[in-house]
Amino acid sequence: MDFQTFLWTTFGVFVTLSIFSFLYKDNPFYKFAEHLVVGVSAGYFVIILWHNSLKPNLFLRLADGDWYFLWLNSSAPWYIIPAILGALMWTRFSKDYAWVSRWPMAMYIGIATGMAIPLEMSNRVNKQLYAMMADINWENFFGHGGFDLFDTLSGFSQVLIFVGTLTGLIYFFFSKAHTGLFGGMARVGICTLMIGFGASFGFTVMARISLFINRIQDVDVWRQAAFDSSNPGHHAGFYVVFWVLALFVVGYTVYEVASHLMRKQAAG
Amino acid sequence: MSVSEKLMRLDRRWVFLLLIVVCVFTFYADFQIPILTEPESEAIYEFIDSLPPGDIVFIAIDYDPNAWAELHPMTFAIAEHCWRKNLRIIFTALSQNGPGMADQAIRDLSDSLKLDRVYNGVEFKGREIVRGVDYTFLGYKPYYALVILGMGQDFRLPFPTDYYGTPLDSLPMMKGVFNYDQVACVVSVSGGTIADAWVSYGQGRFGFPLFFGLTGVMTAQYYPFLGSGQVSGLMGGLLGAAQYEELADNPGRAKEGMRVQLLAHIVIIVFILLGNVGLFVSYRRKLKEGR
Amino acid sequence: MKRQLPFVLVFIFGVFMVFQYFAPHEKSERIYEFFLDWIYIIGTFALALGIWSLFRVSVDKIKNHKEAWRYSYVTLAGLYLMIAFGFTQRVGEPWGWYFVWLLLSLVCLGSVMQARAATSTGQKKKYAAAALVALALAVVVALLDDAWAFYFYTAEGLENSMFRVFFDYILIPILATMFSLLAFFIASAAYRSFRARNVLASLLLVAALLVMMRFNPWIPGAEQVARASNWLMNVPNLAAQRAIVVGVGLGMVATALKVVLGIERGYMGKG
Amino acid sequence: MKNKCLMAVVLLLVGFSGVAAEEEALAGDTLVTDPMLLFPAPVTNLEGRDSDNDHGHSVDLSWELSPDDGAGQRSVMKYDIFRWIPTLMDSADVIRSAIGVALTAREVDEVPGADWNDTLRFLRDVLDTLIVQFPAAHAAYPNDGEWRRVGMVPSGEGCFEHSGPKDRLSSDFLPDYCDFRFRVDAVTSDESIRTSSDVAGPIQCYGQWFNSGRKPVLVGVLVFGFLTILMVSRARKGADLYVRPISGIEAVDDAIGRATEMGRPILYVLGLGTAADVATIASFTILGRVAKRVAEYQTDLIVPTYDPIVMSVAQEVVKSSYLDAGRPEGYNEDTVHFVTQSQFAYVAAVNGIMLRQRPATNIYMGMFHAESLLLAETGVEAGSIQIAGTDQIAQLPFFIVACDYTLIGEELYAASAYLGREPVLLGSLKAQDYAKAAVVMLALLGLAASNFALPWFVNLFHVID
Repeated sequence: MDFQTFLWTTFGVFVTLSIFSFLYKDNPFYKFAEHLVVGVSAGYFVIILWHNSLKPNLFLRLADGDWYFLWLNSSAPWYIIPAILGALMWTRFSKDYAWVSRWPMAMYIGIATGMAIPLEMSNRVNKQLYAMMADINWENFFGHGGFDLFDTLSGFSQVLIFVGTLTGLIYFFFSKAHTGLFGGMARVGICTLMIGFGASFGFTVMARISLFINRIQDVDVWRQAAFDSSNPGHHAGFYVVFWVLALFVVGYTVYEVASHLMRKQAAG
Repeated sequence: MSVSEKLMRLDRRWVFLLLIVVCVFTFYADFQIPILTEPESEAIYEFIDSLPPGDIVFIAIDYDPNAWAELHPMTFAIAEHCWRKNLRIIFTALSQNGPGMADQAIRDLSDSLKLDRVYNGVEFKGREIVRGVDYTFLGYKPYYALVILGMGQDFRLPFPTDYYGTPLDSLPMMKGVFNYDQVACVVSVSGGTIADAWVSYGQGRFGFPLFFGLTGVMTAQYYPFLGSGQVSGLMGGLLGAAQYEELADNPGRAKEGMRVQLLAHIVIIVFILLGNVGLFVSYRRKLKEGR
Repeated sequence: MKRQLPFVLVFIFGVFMVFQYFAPHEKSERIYEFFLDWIYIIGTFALALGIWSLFRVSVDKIKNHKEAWRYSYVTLAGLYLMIAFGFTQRVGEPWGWYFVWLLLSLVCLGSVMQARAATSTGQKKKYAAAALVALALAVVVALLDDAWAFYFYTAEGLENSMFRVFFDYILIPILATMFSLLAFFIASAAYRSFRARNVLASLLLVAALLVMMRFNPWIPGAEQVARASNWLMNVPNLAAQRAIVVGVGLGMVATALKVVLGIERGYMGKG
Repeated sequence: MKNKCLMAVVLLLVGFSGVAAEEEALAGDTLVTDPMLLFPAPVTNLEGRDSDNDHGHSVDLSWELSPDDGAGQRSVMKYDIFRWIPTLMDSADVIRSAIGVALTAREVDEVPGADWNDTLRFLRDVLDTLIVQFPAAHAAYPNDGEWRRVGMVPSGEGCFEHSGPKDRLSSDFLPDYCDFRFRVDAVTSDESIRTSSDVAGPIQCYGQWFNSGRKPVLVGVLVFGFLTILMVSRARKGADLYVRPISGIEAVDDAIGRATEMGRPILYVLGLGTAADVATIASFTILGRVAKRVAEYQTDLIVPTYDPIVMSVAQEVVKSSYLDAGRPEGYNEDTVHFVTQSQFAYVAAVNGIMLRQRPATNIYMGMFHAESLLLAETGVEAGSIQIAGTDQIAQLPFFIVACDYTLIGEELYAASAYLGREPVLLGSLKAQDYAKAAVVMLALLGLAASNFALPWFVNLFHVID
């Protein structure tokens, strides 16, 4: 790691800590990192969409045409239509002609919703319905090899899944009040949903903690690089940079805690 | 504010602070936690542990670098266990981006094998791991289903030479080793559909004992094979890797990760319980006042 | 024309796409792919509107000295630099006057913003003049300097080392850290909300606690807890998911049908 | 100029083919011969037919396994599938590579000043004329062509789908309406010891206009569409429709009132969906209702967006809502603004808005991913009332835990009908309920059918993609 890379890595650590400082409260460092990432990411997507979307999907398809024929002599001249529609979106820059942009928006929404109707019907309704019509495992109804409540493949569990799904669906009925037997079934349904949500929440905790561990590791890599004198690019400046950032973080923390205590004293 | 209300309305920043302190502390601290082992991973450990020295274990490193975090610890734990037991290993990497990673893992492992260690109370002297004697790394070939089938006839069909270009016949450990018949078991550490091919084309045709190491997400899908006996043992995700490390008494990356996970989970559980204790106490007080 | 045509267009395209799904023929597939490209192309053209909106809001903040207005300069500088890096690349080893050019064009951008944000005409003129001077200098530098060049049609800019550095050491750390804040928020949300206030809340609490303890070796009956949490994930959770998926599917199809048939027009502000 | 370009293309092509030949020679060297092997028995009953329900560039082959596969000598390792290919198709391949070379050359402009576009158009014309001759060339079997391997399957498998892309520029392009002829070799572990089957053919492939595997979906869409239209027209005629109360939706009105009282703005987040996602479209209609109330109460509204098209549509929605409320002058262009298209950068910015502008109410409706909890927890810190609705199952637990009210899945799609209270829209809710009832009944019937061995009933619902 050379000195320049180390400086950039240090900056990466600095913005990492700036974002973490949000956990305490909003502060100038978080504001800086937040505004920086909004600008940089917006710029990044401009570049990526230009090179990865506009170029292959539009420019390259019209590329064998000539501008003085309006690209009509290219091998896919019909790609001029979406280009024109895209350009129509720009009528939004003007107040008087902004209504023209409703046409491309309408086509966009028409294509999207039309695509969604059969696709969602198939994936979310037909296929789920088919999956519900399963063979119940009657031989091992209470678990494989003796009574076992927590056997996920037993017939008992399959029946529970089926009942849970049906009562869950009943909970979503809009035009019938949740009273009587119907209300009871809806109640079973919402209970199933809540157990499912609780389990899913508890299961996700592990993945989220891993994210934090990864951040600790990244900062640790930086710390090791600062003190790793066996690194051929190592430089006395590494220590200076490390201690400047470390002292700065400690100093700012002390300042925040002190001002918090002073405010508290003034209030009390 | 009464104690019960304080318990219920703790500033959330105390939760954050405690979580940061615990995570950072356990990340750097050096202590061990017990890992609860499950029969699925015990089956793999016990099978390999019972093999006599000199037997051959086949380890397929069938994952890409994106499943590295979960699956690499498994490869390390199993291979080190085998070599400490003086077993011999045949490696393959049937995933396109796997071979370089597998090669790196083998070199890292042979470094750690040079040290003296005590596992489960047994002392193991450090030794040099020799290519062609202790292990053979066959490398990568496309069309994994055909490779798996071909190796059932003879390893030399898909792999005339090993990964480093040496003909298999000139490697001492491959003398008299032709196909799965000379191998004690196959362990596929897999991050994708190659696992399916090992079941249907490998175990289904040639009937060797098959063990899996899988990513956490995949695990549930492969439990049915365990029930049907096609797969004899299975490790799922970081937790499975940690279980193997626990069984082999060889704490590594997986246990390190699980250590932070366990303490972080406990912190969260303790806070949930505190909140509920507060709720319970204030509820009882209200009942009393009501009377 | 202004009001009705959009709904007619939605109907025509919507109905066509519904029937396209059932026709696997090559011609039908080609039209499908063509329409998919439309969506990408229209979306990319619209990005110009988005960037313009970001610029306007930032300038507005500066003009009215809204809270944290000074940081808007950071946003716009980051935006401009990233775009500039993405379209330029050095030709040989040295960077030449590249950074001078970057600075000049940043000054130009800043002056344009100040001109827009300025309240008095005199100030406006002063900043506009500064912007023009900076622009002229930047153009001169760009024309005379051969060490680097613009690349719009080819993707050299993606290899620009400054583009990479901004991506690796600014974008990735900040985004990853934002994501990792979830570790803390999941803890605080659990602490605040998992209270056994009523039956539903208790079920949520118990299920979450069981699953969170699935690998905890220090609790009694640890093995059964692990099995129970596995069962919770694969039985009640699966049932809940399936019920929601079917409901959502019907809701989606109903909404899409209403849109295509023109029953629901609220999405175009008429409802 | 055109000739110069062509010359360059041809020169480059010669270079390429040399490399390819070298690679093939290398592959041939690695064969290992086993003297013990005998020739296996051939496969029988080789049949081919056009694949069902496809774009027309695919053939399904099936055969009976060689007696030496898994039985007999057990020597069959795999089957090689051969197709008779006329030499004309090689000429087409040459043109395709030339087009590829010309495309790359145009990108890097290796020959300055050359007009690659002319060359490309010329080459594409040549390719088109060649493709027109494909059927005739296939009909000339067995003249001017040769057998080539087009695929392989491991032993034990008796079928193969030979398919290619529909793109004529692809070298794997499989022409439709041509008389194909196929042959299958049973191959032992020694590549040179193999037995060929009889030739099957002629077989043509062509595209279909209706995917019969998707019949259940078509029935579903038609029935549900009919039901919706029926219910809506009944509602138009004035039928009284009951809908049960949903607390999350009723809270929206109170929340707007609360914001007005406190003099603080309302934050409306449309999520990470694009305008092509139905959840976002549902969210637009809810935004319209909210914006109308907001305009009437003269409260501030903040709508940060993630996608520029979503921004444009949302601007139209909010503008018309202000117009409908009779306060067009209250509409500000920057009410709906763009932030960035990066998930967590967007979250960082919205979190900043929450902590600095302290909205009284946050409404999250639409598609949400991992950012759901980041937003909702910051909203709690800012002291806002929060109402969420999403169809993303994985995010629902987090919204339920952190928000005051959550619309679960389908409730999001019902919300706009509830808020509008228009009988027409309530009619479609009724249709959804009937559909749900049908799903419940069919699931019960299907479960019974499946367990009493009536597979034909279950198969009625099987969608084959």
